[in-house]
Amino acid sequence: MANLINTFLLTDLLKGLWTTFKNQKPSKVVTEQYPLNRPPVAERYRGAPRLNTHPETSETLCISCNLCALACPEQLIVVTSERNPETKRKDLTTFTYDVSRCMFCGLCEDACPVDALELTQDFELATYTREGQIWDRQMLEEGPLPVRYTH
Amino acid sequence: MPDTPNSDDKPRPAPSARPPAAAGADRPVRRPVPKKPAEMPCEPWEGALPAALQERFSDRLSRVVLLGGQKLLVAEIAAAFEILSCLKQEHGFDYLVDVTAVHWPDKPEQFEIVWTLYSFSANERVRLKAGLAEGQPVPSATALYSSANWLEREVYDMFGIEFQDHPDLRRILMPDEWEGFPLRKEYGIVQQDSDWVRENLKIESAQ
Amino acid sequence: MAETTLAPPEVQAETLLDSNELVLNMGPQHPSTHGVLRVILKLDGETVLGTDCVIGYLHRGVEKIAENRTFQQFAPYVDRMDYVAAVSNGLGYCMAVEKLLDAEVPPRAQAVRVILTELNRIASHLLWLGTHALDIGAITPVFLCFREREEVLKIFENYCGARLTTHAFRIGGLQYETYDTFEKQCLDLCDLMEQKLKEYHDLLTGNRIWVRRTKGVGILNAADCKDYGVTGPLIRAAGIEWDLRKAQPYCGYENYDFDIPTAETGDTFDRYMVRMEEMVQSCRIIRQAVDALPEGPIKGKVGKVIKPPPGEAYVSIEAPKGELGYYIVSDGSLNPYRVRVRPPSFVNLGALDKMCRGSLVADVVAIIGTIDIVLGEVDR
Amino acid sequence: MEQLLANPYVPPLILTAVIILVFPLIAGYIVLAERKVLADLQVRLGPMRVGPYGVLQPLADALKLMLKEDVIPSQSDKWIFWLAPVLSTFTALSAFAVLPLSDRFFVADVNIGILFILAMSSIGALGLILGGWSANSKYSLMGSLRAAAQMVSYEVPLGFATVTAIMCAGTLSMQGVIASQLERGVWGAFDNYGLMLIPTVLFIIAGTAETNRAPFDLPEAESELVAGFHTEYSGFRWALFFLAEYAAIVVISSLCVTLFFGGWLRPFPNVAALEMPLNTLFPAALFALIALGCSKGVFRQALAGFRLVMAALTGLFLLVGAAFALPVANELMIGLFWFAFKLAAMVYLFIWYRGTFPRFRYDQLMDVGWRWLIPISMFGLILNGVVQLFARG
Repeated sequence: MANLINTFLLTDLLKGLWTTFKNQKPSKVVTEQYPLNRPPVAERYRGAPRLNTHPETSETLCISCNLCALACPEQLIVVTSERNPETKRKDLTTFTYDVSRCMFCGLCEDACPVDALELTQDFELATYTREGQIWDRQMLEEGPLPVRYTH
Repeated sequence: MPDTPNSDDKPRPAPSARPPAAAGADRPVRRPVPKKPAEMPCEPWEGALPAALQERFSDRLSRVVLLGGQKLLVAEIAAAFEILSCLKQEHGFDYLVDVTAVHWPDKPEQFEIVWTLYSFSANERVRLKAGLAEGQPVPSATALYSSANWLEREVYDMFGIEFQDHPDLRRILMPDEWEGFPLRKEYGIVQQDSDWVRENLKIESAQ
Repeated sequence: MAETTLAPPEVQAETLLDSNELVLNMGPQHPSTHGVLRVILKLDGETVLGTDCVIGYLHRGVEKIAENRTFQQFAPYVDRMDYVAAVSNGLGYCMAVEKLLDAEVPPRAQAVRVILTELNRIASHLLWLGTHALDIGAITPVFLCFREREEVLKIFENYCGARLTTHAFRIGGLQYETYDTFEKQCLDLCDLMEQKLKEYHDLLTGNRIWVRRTKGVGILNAADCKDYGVTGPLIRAAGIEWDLRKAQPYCGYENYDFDIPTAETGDTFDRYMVRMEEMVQSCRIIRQAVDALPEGPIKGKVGKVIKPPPGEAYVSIEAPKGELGYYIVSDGSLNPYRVRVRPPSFVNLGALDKMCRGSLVADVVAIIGTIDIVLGEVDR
Repeated sequence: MEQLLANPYVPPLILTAVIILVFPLIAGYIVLAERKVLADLQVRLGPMRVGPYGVLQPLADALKLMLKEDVIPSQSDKWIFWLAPVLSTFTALSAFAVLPLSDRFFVADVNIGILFILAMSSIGALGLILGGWSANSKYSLMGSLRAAAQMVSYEVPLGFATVTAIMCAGTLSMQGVIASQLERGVWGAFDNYGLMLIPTVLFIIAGTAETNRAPFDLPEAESELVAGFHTEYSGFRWALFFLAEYAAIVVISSLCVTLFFGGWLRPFPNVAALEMPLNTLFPAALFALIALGCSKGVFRQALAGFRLVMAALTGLFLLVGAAFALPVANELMIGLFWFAFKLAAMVYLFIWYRGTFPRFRYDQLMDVGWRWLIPISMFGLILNGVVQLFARG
């Protein structure tokens, strides 16, 4: 009997309607209007790569050990260096990172023994050309220019 | 419009062409193995099931072992179907988990077909392996298990192993007109990839 | 199966109005084939006479890639198979390599792995629920589900820095220690889920349209499930109480108290109820794991260079979609000799033809949704 | 001028022109309302970028649709393909002719007004069928076949519900129906001791099916048939189908409002004490409230242009609100206001369904129509007839 009443009074449908009706409360909106307000990115976020430099001397921290290049599954890092005759150490000459093929797995970051290579919180990596995705040492050290969005 | 650093009129010089990719260009796919590593633990598998199988198939079943604790049978390819149907009908292995193959180009029996079976009643998993040479036919398990249909199609697609009496042996993942069998060891991906990168990205691949 | 081999639709275009049978090409661009699945339907009116799946549009050759990468390097790739359950994929792969290495994983790492995989199960089921409801025409649940899924993804992002393709686990344990509010966030999520699941039930479970659309649709009984190798929620909905977490416990699942939800008929509604209940059970496991999270190291004794001895291993886990197995052959070098993935979506999709015959076009959409496929995993 | 207006043909012609010109804009804003309300139901914001809070979105959409390339499938029957959207729009807009927008705004008060609307909506189905058939696409064909079967099935309960209302009112003229409700002092929906609620609910359900709205949107079932009968349509032709759909919604809602909810009458039309609060205070306060909301938006917008738009909207709504305070303007507009108010409530209901329910399956749709709605509507008709016979003597 109760079933029959429910069938004719459409209670199940009204329950659904009430559920959606309650969702209309403005405080329930979850949309983030992305370029206008930016969600915070987690501290450990794996985004654009950065080659860290010494904060005071701005010399690179990279010791050209090539471990990141070996760790990379996509083999998109190329490190070249030359031996400095005075210090007997390898000096970094170029560092190329092909962001277009990067899958941000973080293996290079894990491999780096001196915390020189780091994946940062920057996630806006779009460019107009494929070539723009190949980052050289300067770009890796300074980071891409901040992107300005006009509405 | 996003004002990105890479639009053409920016003062920053465009990143120079990739430096000589010598570092990683011709790296061999398989790196040399310096010292001989240890073997996986392998012990004889004892119990009612292996005894029954050994009695029935005797010398057609070359290995009945626990490899790293996992039950493994190695058989002749000609006996494979019979063993499968015996396992299904007499020992309750009613679920064919997987059919796959491994390519060993240096061995006389180039391919190794691997069936993984599971029994719901005994909560037991058994792996059956059988080697076969190029061109040798394999009996299809579709008559026993419907799940073999797609799994065998995939093996055919990837290794070119023909299953006899399969109802619908076509390529499944690759396009119908594809040439070659991708998971064979002689099928190189590095060359193909470099060509693609050179043609489409106009850069040298670092692979 | 043979009679479902259909001519491509182009050939039949001219006989559109003359023949009794209509060949309808659904996909690979279609709103509800969940990506790039293509199903060729042979129809009589709107009744399905046979189907033929064309897959492989997302084939990337993951198994071939594996042979050209080291064991560690391959780990991020497995995330890209079932990308809505990347953590489960990573877990299966790491466990398989650990099996080859015979490596121990410390208890803390085990517990964190359990928490993250169960979170991932919730995320995967939420995505399934939203898209499945959308396929059946209810357009609101998808947004609600994504709202809750976002909370799960936030935990992933905080934990390992990525939301979807997480690469959360490493061979031998974990790379990242948990963060300060990890436990609290997980428990909050469980509370939230229990509250929101009620909302989903209000919206769908009792709704007469939903019930009529799902009850008796796409029935796959227990015998067929075994025959087709169908696993996961599909086999549980058919009445077989089988879950690898209970049948062959791994990662310390034997220490947690949870139930395996089952149903009887194995139709779309049963699968819906099973998955809804699984989310509740996942919350239960997460609560227990968080409460009993042991202290200690997070990485076992695994060297920097991973080189398993020659041998092979098949390891499978209960992924959100069913049994996810990894069969890895090692020849003693740095790279795996062969990695075979036993994808649950691929095998489950094999039963589509069986489930669709005799139903209507609208049911095909519901059935594709209820199998819960991810084309990245079907095609690999 | 006076003389011109006195001519019986001129005011209807002017009104017709106004409807044809203004309705596309109204339809555009109904679409915007639909998107906004759906977004609300789904914890989203909806369109926010074109103009402040997306208020200019309909204009942008219209522009986009007009500038889109006009694609006609090469294998299609071109004349019918061309004709179908025109037919759909034409019939849907024709039905506007008999809608009693208020006591003084209507194109024609025909003595068979209701019949005319039903006839027009039946011919409208032809547009969908032809459109789906002529495109020579399988999805379209299935969509149009579904449309045909659905329209035929659901016109029956819709007809029965309408007949019940006509029986209660005793006339087929739209203005006559409203007049009868005024005379009896109760809305059609609550007449006959509340028994008229049965045909009211049935009318709303069948009307939803008649306009192909969710959960009965099978002819264009997105997840099954891609877009159903209009799969192959694009650009302006598609826009015409869209226009026809929204016109059909407005027509069916208007019919429902007229038959069951008193048309342009205010609630409790016979209680004189409510005249002042309902007819003057309510609309003035409503528009003042909307204006207040808009004025808040002025300060929240960052761009000067958007602020201007919000300020203009604030002014506009204040002006309308003030107009209701003026007796002369009030008398002119109040009927229109109540009609639009009730219409908006109906349209909201339609959107609310869509945001909540899953879609029926084709055979279930037929099952619901033939096995439930038709018997119940016949029962409702007989029950109301008997009650009316004895209650009214």
